[in-house]
Amino acid sequence: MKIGVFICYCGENIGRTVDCAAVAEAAGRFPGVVCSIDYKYMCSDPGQNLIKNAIKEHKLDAVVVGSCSPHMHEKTFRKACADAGVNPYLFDMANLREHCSWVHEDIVEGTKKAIDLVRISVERVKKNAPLSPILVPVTKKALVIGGGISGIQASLDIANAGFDVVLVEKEPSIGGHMSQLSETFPTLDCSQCILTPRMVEVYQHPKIKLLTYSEVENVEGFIGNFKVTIRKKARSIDESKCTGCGLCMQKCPIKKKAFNEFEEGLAYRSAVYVPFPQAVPNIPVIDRSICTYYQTGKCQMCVKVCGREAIKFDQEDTIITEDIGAIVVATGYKLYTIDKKPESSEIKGYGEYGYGKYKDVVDGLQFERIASASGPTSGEILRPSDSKVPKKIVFVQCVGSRDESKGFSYCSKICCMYTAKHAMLYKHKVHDGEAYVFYMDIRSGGKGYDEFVRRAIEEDGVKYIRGRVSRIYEENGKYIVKGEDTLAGMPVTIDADMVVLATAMIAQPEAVKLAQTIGMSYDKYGFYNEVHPKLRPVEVSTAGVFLAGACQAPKDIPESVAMASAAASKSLVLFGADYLEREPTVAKVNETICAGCFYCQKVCPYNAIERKEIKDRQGNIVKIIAYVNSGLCQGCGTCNAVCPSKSVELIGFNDEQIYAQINALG
Amino acid sequence: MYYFSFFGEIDMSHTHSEVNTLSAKIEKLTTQTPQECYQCGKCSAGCPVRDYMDDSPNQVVRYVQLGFEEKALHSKTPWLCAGCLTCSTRCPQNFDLAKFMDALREIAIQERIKIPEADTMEFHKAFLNQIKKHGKAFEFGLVREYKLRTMNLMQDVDVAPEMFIKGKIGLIPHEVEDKQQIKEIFDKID
Amino acid sequence: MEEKTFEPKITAFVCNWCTYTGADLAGTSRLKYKPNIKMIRVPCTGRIDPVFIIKAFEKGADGVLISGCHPGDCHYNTGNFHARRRWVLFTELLNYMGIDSSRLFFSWVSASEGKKFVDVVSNVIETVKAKGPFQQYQKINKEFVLDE
Amino acid sequence: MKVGYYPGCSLTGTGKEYDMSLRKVASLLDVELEELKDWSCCGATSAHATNHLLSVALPARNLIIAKHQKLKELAAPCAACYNRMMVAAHELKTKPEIERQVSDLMGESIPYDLSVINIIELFQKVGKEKIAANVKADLKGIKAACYYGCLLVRPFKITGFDDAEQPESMEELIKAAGAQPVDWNYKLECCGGAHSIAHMEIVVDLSKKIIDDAKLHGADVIIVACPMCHSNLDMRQKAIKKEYPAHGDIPILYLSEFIGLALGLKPKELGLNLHFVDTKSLLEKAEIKG
Amino acid sequence: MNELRQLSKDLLQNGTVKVIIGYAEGTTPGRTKPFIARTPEDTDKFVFNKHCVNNLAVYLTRKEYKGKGTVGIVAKGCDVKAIVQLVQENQINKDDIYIIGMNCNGAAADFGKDTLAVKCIHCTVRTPHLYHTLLGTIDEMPKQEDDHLKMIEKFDAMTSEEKWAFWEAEFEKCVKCYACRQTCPMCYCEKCIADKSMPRWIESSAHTRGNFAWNIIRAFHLSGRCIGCNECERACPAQIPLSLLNRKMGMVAKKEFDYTAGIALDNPTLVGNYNNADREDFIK
Repeated sequence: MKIGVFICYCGENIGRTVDCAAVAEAAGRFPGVVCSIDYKYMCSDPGQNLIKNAIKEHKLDAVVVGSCSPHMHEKTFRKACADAGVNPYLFDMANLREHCSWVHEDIVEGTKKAIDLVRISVERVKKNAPLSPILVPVTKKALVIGGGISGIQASLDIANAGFDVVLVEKEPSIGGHMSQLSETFPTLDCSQCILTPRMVEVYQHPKIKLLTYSEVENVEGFIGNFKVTIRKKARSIDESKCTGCGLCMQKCPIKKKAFNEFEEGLAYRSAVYVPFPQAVPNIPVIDRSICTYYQTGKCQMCVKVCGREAIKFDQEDTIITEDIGAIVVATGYKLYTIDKKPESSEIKGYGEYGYGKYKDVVDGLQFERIASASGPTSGEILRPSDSKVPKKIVFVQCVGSRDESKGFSYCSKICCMYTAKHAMLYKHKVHDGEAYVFYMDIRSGGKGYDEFVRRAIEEDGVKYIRGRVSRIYEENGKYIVKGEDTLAGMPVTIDADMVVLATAMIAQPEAVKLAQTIGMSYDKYGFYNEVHPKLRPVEVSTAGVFLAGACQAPKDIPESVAMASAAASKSLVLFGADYLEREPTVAKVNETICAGCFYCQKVCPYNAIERKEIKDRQGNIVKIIAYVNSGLCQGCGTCNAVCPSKSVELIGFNDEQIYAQINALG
Repeated sequence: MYYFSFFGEIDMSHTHSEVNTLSAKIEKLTTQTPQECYQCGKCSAGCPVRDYMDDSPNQVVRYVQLGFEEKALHSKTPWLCAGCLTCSTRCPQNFDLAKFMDALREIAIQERIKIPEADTMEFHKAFLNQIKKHGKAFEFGLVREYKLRTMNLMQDVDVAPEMFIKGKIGLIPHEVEDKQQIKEIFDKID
Repeated sequence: MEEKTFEPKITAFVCNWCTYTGADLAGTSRLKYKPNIKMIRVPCTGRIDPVFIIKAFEKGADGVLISGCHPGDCHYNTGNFHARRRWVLFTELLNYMGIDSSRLFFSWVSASEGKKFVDVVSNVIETVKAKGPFQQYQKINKEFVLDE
Repeated sequence: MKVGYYPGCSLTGTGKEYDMSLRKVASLLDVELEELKDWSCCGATSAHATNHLLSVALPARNLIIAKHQKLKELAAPCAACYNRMMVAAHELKTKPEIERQVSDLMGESIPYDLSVINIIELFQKVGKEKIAANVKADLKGIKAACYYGCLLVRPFKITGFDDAEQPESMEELIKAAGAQPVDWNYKLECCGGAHSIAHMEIVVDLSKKIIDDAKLHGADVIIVACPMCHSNLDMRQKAIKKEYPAHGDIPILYLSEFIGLALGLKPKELGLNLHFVDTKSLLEKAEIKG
Repeated sequence: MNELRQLSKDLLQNGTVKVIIGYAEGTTPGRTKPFIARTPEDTDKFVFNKHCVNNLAVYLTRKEYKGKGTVGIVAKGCDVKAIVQLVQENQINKDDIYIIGMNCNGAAADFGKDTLAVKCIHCTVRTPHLYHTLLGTIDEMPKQEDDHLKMIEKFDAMTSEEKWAFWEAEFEKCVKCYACRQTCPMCYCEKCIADKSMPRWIESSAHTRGNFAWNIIRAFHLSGRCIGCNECERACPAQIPLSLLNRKMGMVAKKEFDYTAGIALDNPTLVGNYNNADREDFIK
């Protein structure tokens, strides 16, 4: 093997404490080295040409450059080698700057070490093998999980770029939490008015395949090549026939058996139902747990009234599999509830606020419904218990949020804003009413946000009290709210007609399950972890999966939408190429000696190790051995280390290469 | 800032920067740092004796956080704390305020600070004295000693006689046999 | 060789993402340490096999340093956790064999801890220097060379 | 069933009817109460208010006695004693430093396997069914407000008893005794406890609030499980009347007394005559002959 | 013994198993040897007594049986541990074996000796913890001091120089015959790292340095996997006290990770799993 060594002075940087000429001279005498050159700036064009010419002139098979850290210029020199016809992986770099000249003072010592470092690289490169980047094909179809505003935005962006999208939503309709909101801060425009068009656009988009009332069951494969299994739950309605006329719902005799989820339990719904009038798709679902037919086999009222014979009692769940290139996870959030929880649950309730036993102590989303024109009170502010107009209303912020004792130390970020909005809406609708807000800090960063809060205080006369509420209890039909004004330094007791708790945004209960199916990491609260909090905020540790919206952390609508578009564009970047190039430093199994103990599989962080059956001629299994899916392998080499017989080796960092390096030190 | 209004602005020259601050002492006694408190006031909001205190409980913590040690040690609040633990139970930061108050009192006594709530202190003294003497709280002796200490001689004259009649307060103390051990416990700890 | 002139040979196995980068930072911030240490870069501490360490001793290292990402920071999520567990076993084994495991050093040094890297390295060098050459191994090394 | 018994100072004085009634009821429900030999005061509020080490050492002495008597469970009917014992035991378990100091002081180690139980837990061990089975008197018409005070459920992290904010266990027992518990708001509010002597005015105010809320919710009687609460609520009604002439009395019964009535014991046997507030109103409503 | 023969006969007759691995009378009367019964007749040769010390599990991974139909095996508790570990490491399919569990009253340290084998002194599975059929009875087992454990404790107390001196002397005797590897049920690698030449991590020549490397790596590869049958030590012609090493590593696994090898099928392996709380006081 003909090796060329190139020693860089990096101007003074290496030259000062390392005698580069001497190093080059010594390297020239290493076995296998046919040319050894020193030069002022190897990374400069003339420097690179020097390497290229030497390669041609000496017919070099491999190149070692002694200069800066490989994190600095490895790519540069690899390219130079490739340009001159040497495989870029037959190249190694000795770090003479960061690890030598800059950290040592004595030139004699420095030079000695530099020579050693170059020797190590030379010995290593002898064991290097020519490699070429792994090419993996890309399926240009995206899966979007979650049909809230984030999922809708991501789907539309990807679809409008001309790529197929499969949008999976577990509820019967898309729209998510945004569809429940009354008006949105800081502009106070009606939530549904801006959302519904988007929902319809999704429904009608030729590139979007919408799967509602469906859940992702399994995800296999890797970036560009996922295989996704989706369960489409039985609606008991033939979607192709249903016109959404709604007759079945009107005639359904079961009216008060189940709370309406969309109305946050403030109203009932029938056994056959669409979650809300603007639902997309506008096709009902039969709730088998309460439908008389499924209980007793009788009734069938809906069948009788449906002119299209769309009711299908015997309908079953269907399993759909899709080939997917990129996945956008937009599963959103859930609202913390103050109810007492069974021992098993992690979440502690708020006993001091009555564990939710008081009807007129409601949470943020319930108040959104009460304030919403399409809500159970058609927008009139009435308290649930007796439908009276509350003359005195108290809003309590940070319920659950920033409450370590309840298990959530983080700030839910949006409550300050929506509470200000709630108080404002209340004052706009109940002019003679008093509104009090208990807060700890007002966090209203954002365009026009703080102005909004000031408006609530200055123009609408909402009284803000800095302090937490210690207790809420009922006395003579009033709700006694005991708080403290820490600014005035005195206790405050309010006899309210109604209390609204700004409860924390928490992760979806199934968040962890999904994370495990896809292979995402999540924090202790169940929110998904991005790869890098600053520079890679929408990517997760599994390549090809992107995050959008509140499943990553509490977020408001604009943030969620922005993040969704970011996730979409990340997916589009992926779809931009037909093939993915991946570093060839991946593990490889030596099938003849693998004994199939599968310790490698146990330690692999990427489930990249699969099982492969070795059969004899008769076709019966001789042994089962490990097989590395190079698409998934990220090249950590942990498998290599645990393999007792070294039957699996990490290309680029295999035992021979490392042995050579250790040896070179002796 | 509001809670120093009665003597104008906050003058940080009052504060201590050395390691052995009141905050540090309290942390040592309670194994929780007063800095954990984020001043939400939930403790004060729920405090049953809040109305009788001069500073609200969270203000006392604030003094300690900022190093206004004199104010903290001379506040009546710790001495009026009934130790009902409502605050500790509800604190969102899991900060045990009752423990904090205990520590504050303990330090005040150690450092021979003039106790702002003399009566309470006298009661505690009298009570512990009874235990030290008899090993059990001897209510008659307790009341008698307390009255002598505080000179509130007329207190409870209305209920006292009935108590004797009902035999609820005996004139002879119930006593522990092994008084020596009790005495040792006290002596060793003092 | 006498103690005073003795300069220990330290071989280090460091992970590419944290400690190697941390060492780069030590360089860019021009911190100083003694040149006795030579580093071999591996992708992850999970890649490090005890045979590396034994071989390093066989090749005359007086001390070995192993360093990678802090728990939780691993670029490959779990590599360092698996490594850590194996190290517990391995150090116990070495002790039991009478191979002075205090010549074997472990540390977590992140990409931002240039200073810590220097402290760790200097400490390793000083400790081993104080211990003197790894006689036990050098003895069997010598014998081996003679026999071959 | 045999259980260790730590009466505590108050039950030998102001709270003697608590002791009487508990012993009677216990024997009816065949529970054998083995009293600690030569027990001493737990230190109550005063110790922990002024000296942490003392507040652990005093209960420790009794825990050790329990160890000598080979007791596995120790019932402390006084909520304050129960609380101090629980806290002390917890401190000893979790703080080696304290553990060392105290065991040096005592010259022997403190038992770990001993569990301190309050009166509610004691009755729970007997079992609601068993109580219900032995009910003689008909208390159906009686509305009772169960008052837990501060020290039964707090500090919840240590006692881990019932629920920190909405306890129900005493109500369960009252139901078992055949009466109807009322849903009220002050079952956990403090009565001023240790301030009874030094700050009577505080106790008067707090006790009034509690009593008023109980009345507001139609209670005929307030059930307590702590002699301090009892003396504050019972003895101090005199003082309350002085402050607020409109105040009307309401009987305050110990849980053991109330269950005793249900089990058909005579009011005198239970020491109801030792109360400051006359219990007649209650007895008449329950049609129990004095 | 008859019940064993009868059962084995039935199993072979009704085709439950293809072969049964067991013990038969050795050449010297009283001694026993591993014996493979292929026909019902063969089973008359089966014996089981205190000399059945061998761990027959080692045969289960042999080519001639692996994946060639169900194999019956006569197994003491200690052997079952090996079987469990092998199942966990995917070497045998638990449905392909039929375990004839033998209640065990301890095996003799050596032929002619009455002393118990080391593994029996601290045995916790005298009644196998996994079996298809259980035979034999549990009788009183002679009490015997665990001197082996004392040795380990004594050894722990030594200075590293003393330890080194000890092992150096021991390993000098090693002739790299690999009998330890041969008899070890856990050494099933198709190519042992010691036989690899590219790179040669472990010097092949029987020399102290290579011997050290070999024994360290073997002990390391076995830590958390060795089930303590001590076959390696029995097989070692140089009488190197390998049990000292392996048992110690077993104790380490127990102390550090509360782990015991071969105890339960669903027990995650020691290496190949981790716990966030694993010790790291030795990491700076």
